[in-house]
Amino acid sequence: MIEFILAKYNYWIYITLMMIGFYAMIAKPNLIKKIIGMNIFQTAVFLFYISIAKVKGGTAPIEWEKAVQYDNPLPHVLILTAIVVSVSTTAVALALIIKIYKAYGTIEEDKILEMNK
Amino acid sequence: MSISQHFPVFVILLPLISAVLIPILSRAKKIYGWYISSAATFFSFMISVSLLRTVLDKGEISYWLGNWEPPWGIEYVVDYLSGFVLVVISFIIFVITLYSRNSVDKEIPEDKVVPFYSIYMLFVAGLLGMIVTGDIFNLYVFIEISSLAGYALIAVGRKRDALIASYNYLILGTIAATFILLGIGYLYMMTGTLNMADLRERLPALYNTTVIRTAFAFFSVGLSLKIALFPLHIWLPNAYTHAPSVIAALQAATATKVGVYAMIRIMFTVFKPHFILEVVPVARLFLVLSAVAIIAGSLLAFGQKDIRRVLAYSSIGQIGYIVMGIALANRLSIIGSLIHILNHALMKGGLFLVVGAVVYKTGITDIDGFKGLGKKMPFSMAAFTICALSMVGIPLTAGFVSKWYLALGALQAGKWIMVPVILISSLLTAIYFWRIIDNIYFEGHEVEGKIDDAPPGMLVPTFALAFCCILFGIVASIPVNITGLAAEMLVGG
Amino acid sequence: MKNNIIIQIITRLLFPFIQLFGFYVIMHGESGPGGGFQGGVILGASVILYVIVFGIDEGRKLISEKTNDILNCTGVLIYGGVGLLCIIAGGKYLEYNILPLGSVHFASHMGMLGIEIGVGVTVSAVMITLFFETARQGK
Amino acid sequence: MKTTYLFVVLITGIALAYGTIDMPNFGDPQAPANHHVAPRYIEKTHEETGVDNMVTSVLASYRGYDTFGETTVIFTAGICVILLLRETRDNKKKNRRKKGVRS
Repeated sequence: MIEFILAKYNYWIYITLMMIGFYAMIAKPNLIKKIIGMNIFQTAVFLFYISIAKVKGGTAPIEWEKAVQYDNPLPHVLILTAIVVSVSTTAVALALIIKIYKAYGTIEEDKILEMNK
Repeated sequence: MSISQHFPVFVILLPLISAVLIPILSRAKKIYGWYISSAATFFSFMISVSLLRTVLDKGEISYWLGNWEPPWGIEYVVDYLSGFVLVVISFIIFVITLYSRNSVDKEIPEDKVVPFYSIYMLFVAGLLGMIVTGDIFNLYVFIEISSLAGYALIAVGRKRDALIASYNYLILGTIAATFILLGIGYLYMMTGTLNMADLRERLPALYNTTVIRTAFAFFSVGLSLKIALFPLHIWLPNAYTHAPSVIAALQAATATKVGVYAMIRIMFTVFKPHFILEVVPVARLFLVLSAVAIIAGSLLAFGQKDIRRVLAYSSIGQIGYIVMGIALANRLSIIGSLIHILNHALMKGGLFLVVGAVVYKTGITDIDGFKGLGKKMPFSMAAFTICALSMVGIPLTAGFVSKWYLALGALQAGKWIMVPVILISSLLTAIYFWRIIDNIYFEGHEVEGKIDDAPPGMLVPTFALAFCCILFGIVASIPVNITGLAAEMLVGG
Repeated sequence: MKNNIIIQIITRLLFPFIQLFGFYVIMHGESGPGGGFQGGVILGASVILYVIVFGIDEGRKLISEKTNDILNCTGVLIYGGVGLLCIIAGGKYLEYNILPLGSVHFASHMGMLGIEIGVGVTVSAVMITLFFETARQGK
Repeated sequence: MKTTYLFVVLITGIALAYGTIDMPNFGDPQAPANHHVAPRYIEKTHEETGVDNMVTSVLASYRGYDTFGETTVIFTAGICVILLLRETRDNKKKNRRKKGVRS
């Protein structure tokens, strides 16, 4: 049991991070905090992808005469794309929040919902 | 070496490159944005038709980007399924783009027209990319392009509620996309590949591992959020209500349909029907959810006063129909689902376009405000009535064909309980549309002032959609034949 | 920070070096860590630093709104253009090897460099756009 | 309401933990992810694309189209922010006038 947990410790960390982010994303009433949660949530997935890529004893996947083994380059590439997507989403979300703040004067979700009634 | 071999990639490149050119070229004149968009969507549609014809003549097309053979490189696949959906979606997009000129003039502030069209084209490129791709990570990238563009397009609605609707959509959309990304990671981890066809071959040996089951669960939840399947639909009504009319039509007619297409791809191409029917019987769960969605969507549409909200809730019900066909997973029900993708895109697109025309002329969106419009805007209202009849599923309209095939599929699968569900929901649909049509034709003249019908730039596209609703009701054999081939490919004989 | 002479001078000194480093990272992507995205962000950061120190109006003199908008699009156009060149040269989309530039490896090198530059231009321009558009809201 | 959210998050966590059971161990060289597609990227990068950095070769060449999509995403974000936040001078004047009326 202990071995099972230790052998996969990266995955446990990513699951914890993901739950934290997910909770903040859906439960926090503050719009900015939701975005912070979103970033944690997405970063957790990045950690997962990078964990797939790791090979014991491997070095960064750049050709090097002393290298015995390389890490898997493909997840790195995928996650570069996903990071860019995450940055873009955050940018659009923050722009929306600025507009919301200008229109409503607050960024607390419950107050905004009251105003909309 | 003819140019036609590059068509699969040109379908996406046309809108994408025009999205980039619009901010540069329309500095001189705002209207260039619309010209470029119309031209690009028109050629995209033409190329799609030509692709579908090639597929029907010669079979599946596979295009290797960068000439790296799959699974190492990215592959574009046009087969019966994607060819059909591609033609449907690019046609609707072309029609809506034609329509957009007047509506955008009215509803979008003048200084935002240029970036609006640019994002509009990016949205289109994202949707078309999702259809053609045969690589599961590429699918994610295009999902993100279309959804990012979608958030911004909804947020330009006139009222401030549009902002908060868009924000909520962004949060839920990001959860959905991240779940899909996670599912992709799980599949990659166990198989070492990202190509859909390759995954199909390598997965069956792994069906019993917990990793693959979790991956499937995350795909299901993520895609259900994207298509607004019933308990996960909360973002949809507000988004459709507060978005500009053109965008509401575009989102309702195309975005959810492409989401459903992605779902079909995951369930029947990446996984095999055997997986959802026997290994992990999620098909049953989806069947229940779809039945609930069909009934609940129709019931919720009842209580609404805003016409756009009625249409939004009715969309939730219609998504239920499509998912029902997927969950039954036999040849007839898949035909029903695919034809319903076509029909619902036509009908809902048409209805939202009429609403856009009413907003353009009067600014009214309340159902009560429709009183007496039948005399003031006779052509628009005629189109509305045709589309509404098709929604109900009156014989000789397109809506009847898909419901017929869905019912046949349900009987074939032995799930006869779904037949009354379809009938009850049709009845409910008839009742809530009757309320509106009654207002339009038989109530007094409440609208004051001189209102004439919408300009031809809006009427012609609306009628094109309404005409197709009738056309495909009478000449149903064309879509039935094509989707029949697609269904055979997906679930076999 | 408009009146702080030390920060102003240091920024002026650092500004070209940060940009040089940005270009280096873009060009160096083929043989070491780096690439278009990372280098583009560094380039964008140099302008953002400049604007933070000298103010938005000075920053607009450095890079006007019009140039910025056009640069946004240029990057994607370069990328798409390289792909189309490959089609014109008779290959598939983004098949660099086919480009008529002598050896296959050299063509592939140039193709990748082209798209890295495209990515870098778009990323840096978008970073600057994001900063300007949000910074202006405070006014 | 908070308990509902907590419940949803816990369900997600349990699903993820369930999925972890059959996963290959962290850093396992025998993991399937390292065997089907990846070896070609590692072994043939130099020969086929002429660059040393495998991440770059996969990013720009083998999966170059994804990167095109990535560039488009960032471009989309830029245009989205312009669409949402940019106000021309005329609009600003109007806004100021409105504010003036209110005060």
